[in-house]
Amino acid sequence: MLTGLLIILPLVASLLVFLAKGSAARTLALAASVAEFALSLFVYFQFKANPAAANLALNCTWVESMGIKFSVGLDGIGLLMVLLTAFLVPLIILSSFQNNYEKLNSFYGLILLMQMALVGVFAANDGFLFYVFWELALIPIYFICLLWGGENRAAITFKFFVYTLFGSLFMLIGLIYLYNHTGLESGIKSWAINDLYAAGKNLNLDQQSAVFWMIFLAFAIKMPVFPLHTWQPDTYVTAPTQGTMLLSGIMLKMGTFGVIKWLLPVAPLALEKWGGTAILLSSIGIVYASCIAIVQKDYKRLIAYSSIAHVGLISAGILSANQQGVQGAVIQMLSHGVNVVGLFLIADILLRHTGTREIEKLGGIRNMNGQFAVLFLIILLGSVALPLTNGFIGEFLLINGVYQYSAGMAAFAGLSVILGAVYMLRSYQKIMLGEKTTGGVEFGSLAMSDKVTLIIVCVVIIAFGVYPKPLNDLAEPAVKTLLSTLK
Amino acid sequence: MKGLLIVSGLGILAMLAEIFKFKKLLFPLVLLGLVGAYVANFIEWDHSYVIGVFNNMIAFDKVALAFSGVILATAFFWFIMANDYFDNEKTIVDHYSLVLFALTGALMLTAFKNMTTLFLGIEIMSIPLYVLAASKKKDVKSNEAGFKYLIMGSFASGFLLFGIALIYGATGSFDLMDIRAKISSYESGSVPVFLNAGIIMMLVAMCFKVSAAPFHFWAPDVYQGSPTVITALMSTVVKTAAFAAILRLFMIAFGGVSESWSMVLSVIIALSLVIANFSAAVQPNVKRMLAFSSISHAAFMLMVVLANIRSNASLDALLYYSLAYSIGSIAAFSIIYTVTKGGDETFDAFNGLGKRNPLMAACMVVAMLSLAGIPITAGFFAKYFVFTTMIGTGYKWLLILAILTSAVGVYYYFKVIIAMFFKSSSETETITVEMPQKMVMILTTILSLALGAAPGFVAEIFKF
Amino acid sequence: MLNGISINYYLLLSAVLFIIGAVGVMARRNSIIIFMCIELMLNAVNLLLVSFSTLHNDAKGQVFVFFIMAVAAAEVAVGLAILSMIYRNVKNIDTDILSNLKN
Amino acid sequence: MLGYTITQWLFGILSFLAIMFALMVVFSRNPVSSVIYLILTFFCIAGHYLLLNSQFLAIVHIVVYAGAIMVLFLFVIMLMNLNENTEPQRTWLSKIIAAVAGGLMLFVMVGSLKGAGDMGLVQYGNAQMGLVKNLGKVLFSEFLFPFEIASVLLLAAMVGAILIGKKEAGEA
Amino acid sequence: MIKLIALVPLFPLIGFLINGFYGKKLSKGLSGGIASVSVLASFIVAVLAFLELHHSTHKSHVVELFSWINADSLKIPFEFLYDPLSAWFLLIITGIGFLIHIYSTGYMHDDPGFSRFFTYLNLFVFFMLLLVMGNNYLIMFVGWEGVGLCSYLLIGFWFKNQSYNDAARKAFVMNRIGDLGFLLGIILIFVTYGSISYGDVFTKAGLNGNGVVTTIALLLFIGAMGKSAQIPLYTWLPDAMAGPTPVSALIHAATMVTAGIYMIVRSNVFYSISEVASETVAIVGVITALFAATIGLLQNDIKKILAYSTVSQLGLMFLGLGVGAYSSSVFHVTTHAFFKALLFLGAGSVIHAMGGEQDIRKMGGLKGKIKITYLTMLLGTIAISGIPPFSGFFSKDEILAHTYEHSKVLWVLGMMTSMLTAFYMFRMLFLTFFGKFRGTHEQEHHLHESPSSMTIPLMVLAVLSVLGGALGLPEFWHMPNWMSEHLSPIILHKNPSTLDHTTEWTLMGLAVLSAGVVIYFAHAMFITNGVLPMESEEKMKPWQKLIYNKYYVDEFYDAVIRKPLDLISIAFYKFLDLQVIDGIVNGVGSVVKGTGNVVRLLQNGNIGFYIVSMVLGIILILLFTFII
Repeated sequence: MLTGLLIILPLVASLLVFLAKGSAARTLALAASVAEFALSLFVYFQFKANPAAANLALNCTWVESMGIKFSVGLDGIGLLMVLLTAFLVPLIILSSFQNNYEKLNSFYGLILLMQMALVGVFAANDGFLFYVFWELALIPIYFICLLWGGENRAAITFKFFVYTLFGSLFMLIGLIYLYNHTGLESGIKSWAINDLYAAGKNLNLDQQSAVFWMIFLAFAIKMPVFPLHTWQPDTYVTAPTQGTMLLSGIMLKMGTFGVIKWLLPVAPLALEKWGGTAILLSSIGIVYASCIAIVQKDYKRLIAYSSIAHVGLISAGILSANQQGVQGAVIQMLSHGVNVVGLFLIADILLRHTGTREIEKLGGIRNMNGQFAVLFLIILLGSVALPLTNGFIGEFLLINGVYQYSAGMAAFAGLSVILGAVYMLRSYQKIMLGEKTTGGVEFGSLAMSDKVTLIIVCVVIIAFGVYPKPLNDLAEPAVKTLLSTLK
Repeated sequence: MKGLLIVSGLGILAMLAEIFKFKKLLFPLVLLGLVGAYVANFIEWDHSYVIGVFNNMIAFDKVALAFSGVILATAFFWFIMANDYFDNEKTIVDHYSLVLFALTGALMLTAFKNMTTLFLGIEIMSIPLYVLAASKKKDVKSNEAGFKYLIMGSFASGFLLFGIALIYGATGSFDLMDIRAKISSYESGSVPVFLNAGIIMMLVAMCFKVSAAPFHFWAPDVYQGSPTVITALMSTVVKTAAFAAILRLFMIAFGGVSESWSMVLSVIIALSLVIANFSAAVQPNVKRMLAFSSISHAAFMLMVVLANIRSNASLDALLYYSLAYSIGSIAAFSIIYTVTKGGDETFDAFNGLGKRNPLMAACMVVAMLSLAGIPITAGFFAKYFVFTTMIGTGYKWLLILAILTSAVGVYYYFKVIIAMFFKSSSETETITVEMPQKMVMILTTILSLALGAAPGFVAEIFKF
Repeated sequence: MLNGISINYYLLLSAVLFIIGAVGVMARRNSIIIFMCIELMLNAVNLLLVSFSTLHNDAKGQVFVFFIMAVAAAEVAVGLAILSMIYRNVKNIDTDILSNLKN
Repeated sequence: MLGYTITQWLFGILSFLAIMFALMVVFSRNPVSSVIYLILTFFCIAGHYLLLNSQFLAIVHIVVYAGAIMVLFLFVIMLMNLNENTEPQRTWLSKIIAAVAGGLMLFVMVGSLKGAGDMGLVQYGNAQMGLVKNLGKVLFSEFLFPFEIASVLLLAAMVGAILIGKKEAGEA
Repeated sequence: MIKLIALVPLFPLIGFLINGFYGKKLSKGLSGGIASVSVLASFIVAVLAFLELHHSTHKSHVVELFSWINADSLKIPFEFLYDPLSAWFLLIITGIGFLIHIYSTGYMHDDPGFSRFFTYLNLFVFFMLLLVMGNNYLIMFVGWEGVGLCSYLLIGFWFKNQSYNDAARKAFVMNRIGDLGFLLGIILIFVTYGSISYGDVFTKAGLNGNGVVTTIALLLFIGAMGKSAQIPLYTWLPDAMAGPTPVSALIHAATMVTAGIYMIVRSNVFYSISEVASETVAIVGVITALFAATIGLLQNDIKKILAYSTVSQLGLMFLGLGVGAYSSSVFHVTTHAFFKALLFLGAGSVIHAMGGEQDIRKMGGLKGKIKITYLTMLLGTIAISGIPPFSGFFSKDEILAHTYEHSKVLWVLGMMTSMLTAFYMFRMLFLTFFGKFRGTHEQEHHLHESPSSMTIPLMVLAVLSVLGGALGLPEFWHMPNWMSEHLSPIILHKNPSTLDHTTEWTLMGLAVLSAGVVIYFAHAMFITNGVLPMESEEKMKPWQKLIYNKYYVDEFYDAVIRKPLDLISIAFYKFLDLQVIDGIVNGVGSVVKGTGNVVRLLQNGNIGFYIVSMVLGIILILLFTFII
């Protein structure tokens, strides 16, 4: 029930926002998203008090004849993802206060629509519903990028759209294939997630492998995993900052979340056979992207590549399919979501205050605004996974998980620890430190909304770095049950 | 049956309007008649004859009624959309009656039980369309379209007839049931070769009617040359009817010997998918683009025929697909019709439509999404059904090809969207839409969303 | 009592006529000739039908021929009307001229 | 004679002529002569009909085609006075292509139609079958519906022709 | 007090927060005061706790704060371990830390970033305490990287100077390399023993055979290399002198760099099990010691000299660890903390006096001008050169003695190192304080003794480095070696010296003798003959050039690692990513368009052609269905 509310609320809100005029839309959107966050918190406490009692699930028939149900519900992982979404969207909206876009109402309406779809993806317990939300999430972001994006956006966003759609069509085939194998004894086919799990387990190795790759393709493109990543940097750079935040902060998690909930349990045999390959790809992606990030000129692009590296580690951890790996992945998904939003906001602030994101052109900003420098530094440390920042918990667990799969792979993936430090510090030094003031431009002080956003991000980074227990308490049992289904 | 009679009656009524001077009333009368026909369908639904009437010449069983329902619904919208195409005092009556006669033919194609009725149905549907395609008399393009359609159409019917003749030779009958019985009575091996030859030739002819490659060449030219509304009619009503016919023909008559034609069909589908999508991707002209897209949709529907013709699932799939596709196209064409009144039919005609008329742009977006098959529009479920029917069969390669090409398909549908929202146009004044078109746009848009939201009903339709 | 002729010869004959018609359609540029060739094809079919109907000793085949004739007549009427209209517009009925719709 | 029966002789001759004239239709430069040749072809075909004991059909055939349709053609040709060899010819290449295509088609058709032998011979036994009485029975009992609906077809054709033919407002 | 041991890191944290948030608004005195007091407070707590521990029989106490990471079998509580080792390090860190805070209030007085400096300093102390107090490897790792961060911040304290920033970044990245090894080690420990808390691990250590233990030990040692600047990861430390001198004293001499030693002592179990590992440690240690010492010979930057001597001393400590003399190494850590901190602070005071000049070629004859500094530094130098009864003598001698009984070769190398040490240290001393002044005039006028806030810590440290030896008097003197007794609870395989007294005496004698000779030689060279370091490289002999340029190691790394990395990255980006992979993706698109444009041409509008192609289609179909 509550989950249903979580999905409905943004939908209704978005419709209202579409109707609203001018900056009223902005405030309305902020209010709605905050309300959503409050609701999600309420759900969280319900869940915490007693997972069983909390009435989260919602089951209504949608297409009886095809066994499609509108069934949503939350386990620990899903709840975490929903919390992330509900937490980030207000920040994202807040972060947009300084950009003066046209057609505010459609902008925020689309963002809220997106939120609806995202929550749906994280909550869906019905394969078909999952796919529908999955595709649904694509459309608002496409328009956000198309309408408010940077130069050459038409081609780039289109590439992004087709690329992802292409992948998800294969996922659809995979899911339908599973669906066709459901209800062997009962004779009644169904899209219910558990039935799909069961169907998947009954397949032989070859069938499972086929399903595995078809579904993994979609997720791999979404994340993205090397070598399917080339749409990502361009899209991130071209999209409006808020779009980038949505893409990298939340949408990217759809892929990883999908692997956890919709791939691991359906193809255990295939995972044993092909998991290594997938992990290898992910690990290659880590080092590859990190290396590329070192030589980036545009700071936003640098972050984009670093995000590829991070997500590579996450997917490697998930595919190693052990408690530490998967749980680490979940934690890291949250941390990465928060940090990357912070980083992109910083990129946006740089652009707004100095008119450029070119690392070479910037410099000496520390002299002009120490506060900004400190906040920047904290977020940066979070993303290089310094202990006592949220980034570290996840990264440690992840490398731990990968290590249990293969020590060599872990060592290889671990290189990101070093390379991450290299490119992050290098860029920080070039942008913030040194004597040179940015082309004589006075950087000035931060706008209130930016400041608030950054501070919130920093607080979260440190708070969950020091005391990640709440997250772990949610993730641990959920992951454990999930992995137990693999056996 | 009553539906058929009512529609043909309407055609004649339209001609009487010339004499008794009630042309003004014609429009409402026709709509009323269509509704009446629809109602008649519903009445017949429960006690629908499975065995045909007139010595089993024609039988309005559930399948027939369902498809004729689709056709009538589409026609209903079409008339509203095309109402100002019938403004010319001198020709209004002829246009009405011709369209109605074409409809009659279409309805026959959903219900025939005999080669004779099949043949007559096709011709009754086609001949008025030849004329209508050419009905912009001063416009050479329109003339050419009509001419091409005529020549190639009759050439194709030549093959159709040859096929019929061969089958008659092999089975000694024109009745689908008899043919089926006769075919099944042959023990394998002793089947006269020219039976298969006949089947193939009929297949070819029907593929021509639904414009599947390599028999698709007429479609783009004719679609482009004809008046937009007529193009709409062709790409919706005619296609649906043709598919109903194929379904019927191959389900009833040749279902038994599918191995003799499935291979050919798979090749034809593959060709259509590739050629259609690839050439659509580079079309500057919207109508031509939609022509190619209709070819690719035809390929999708043929996949159902290929997958498993005898099952309910494929009936559902085909029915739903034709419904979704017709509604999508009607929406698209009604918008194109309004936008291209200026004459420019390239994508640039849509530039800045997002600003100039947001409502219309929104409807177009939905229509395009539906044609591209993106959730939760009707088009998505249409594709979904096709996939479900295909996935069990041995034609995995075809499935993969379909996915790849439909990814290409997204490209040209989104070209429209990009043009509407991304490109800015020279003129900025808002485009005004007449009430009827606006109604059609909104209704069809809502419908394609609604169908997408509740696709369950189709499975409920056929339970026998 | 005359002895009959194998159906294969009729098949062959009508096939040949049919194909001659088809070749005509392909080879000529004059729309009217093309039309006539189509008529020729239809007649080939008629011949085939009649021979089959005699073979099966069953009148349906011949009846079907009537319908084909009717259709043929109708097509010709419409076709020639369109042609004359085109002629009025472009003073020509050469198919190669009538190829503005392309690509 | 030469071991062939009259029928076979007739069949042979008629077929030969039919094909000859058909070819002439295709190859003759002058449209008018094409028309004439086509009419001759139709006569041959009518002959075949007679041979096949479908006398009525043969008559109707002559009346409809030779009498109506071809006259119509002739009319139009005169109207456009294409009565000379002005028709621009296709390039040899395309002609050859057409010929080759035709040849291939013949080949495949024959290939696909072979093995019909077991259908037996065409027996000219029943002389009644092709009579009006007989056909009428079949036409008005079994084929009643198509017969009726054919009227719609003709009506449509008529209306169409009129629509195309009639002068628009403001037309000279 | 032990129950409240958590207070020790808490105070600096509070200091850090206050300074961090309000530092700008506070007056310099106040913010400096808060910082120092916070460290003093934790020092006092540490002392009290130490006494308590000393008298209690129960030697190790665990204080759990909260459960930190929980992932199924992996349970990592956030808890502190208070046992002799950590207790001792607490004392060093807080004690020296306090002194250096005091010193800094004077040294940094005129710096605009005054409060920022103390913020970092407090943060550092906090992390350092975390490092030594954690009860499991991950908390050690937290402190480990934390101090790395602080060192980054403090080296780059004067952030306007990009070369300083480069040094800072270099330090951080090099540490990261080590940290990766450390991290993998920790994970391997978890995978092997199912826990990373010291107690559980050490009790199970022997069970899983030597192979894995060796791996673990080596991985951990990689971490130590990074942090404690051993070959091959030592080059960051000399560059780290870019930071303010107190930083060099506290972080890069006394505390942080000894974290590696702490870690290995903490995990002495592994090393005493695995021969290979301990051998590696010993060898790396001694090589580093000698290598750095040689470089020290020809350096002219007073801080660089000290830096290299630090590296070499650390090498010596690792040698000690390698040969199993854990307590001796800790002992040396302690004494080294005293005299090296002293020396750095002294150097700082010299630099302060010289107005920022660091090149000893510009100094000379200062002993008259800045007496206290001179005297204290003299004591420090004697201590480090190993002249009895100064502290350095005892600790170094202990290590060398153990080395001797372990392997003669290593011992010889060790001896050479200590001789070299004595030489370059006295070289520095002589060149700085003796002879005549070689600086500019205004520098000469400007010369003055540092304020008491700086001199007092110097004096305290001087006293400590003189008397520090008392902590570990040799056994064979039949005096209590307090240090080894104190640490005995945590050292699992002790190896008491088995040498007979005569050998002990001879070794000791040799050490003293050699030191004496070297010092005399140095005196003869720099005082009597007044040799001065050469101004330019041209006149140097090749070997001098080689040493003077630190064996070109930095250049080597640059050529072998940094440049290739950049090149590879550019290749990846420019070629692989943009050309190949993205090229393929876009290629698909253009292929579609290309094919489309070709296919389009079929639609040439000519009926004849259409019909032909239709017919051809039919022909093919019939052909494939019936003929073939």
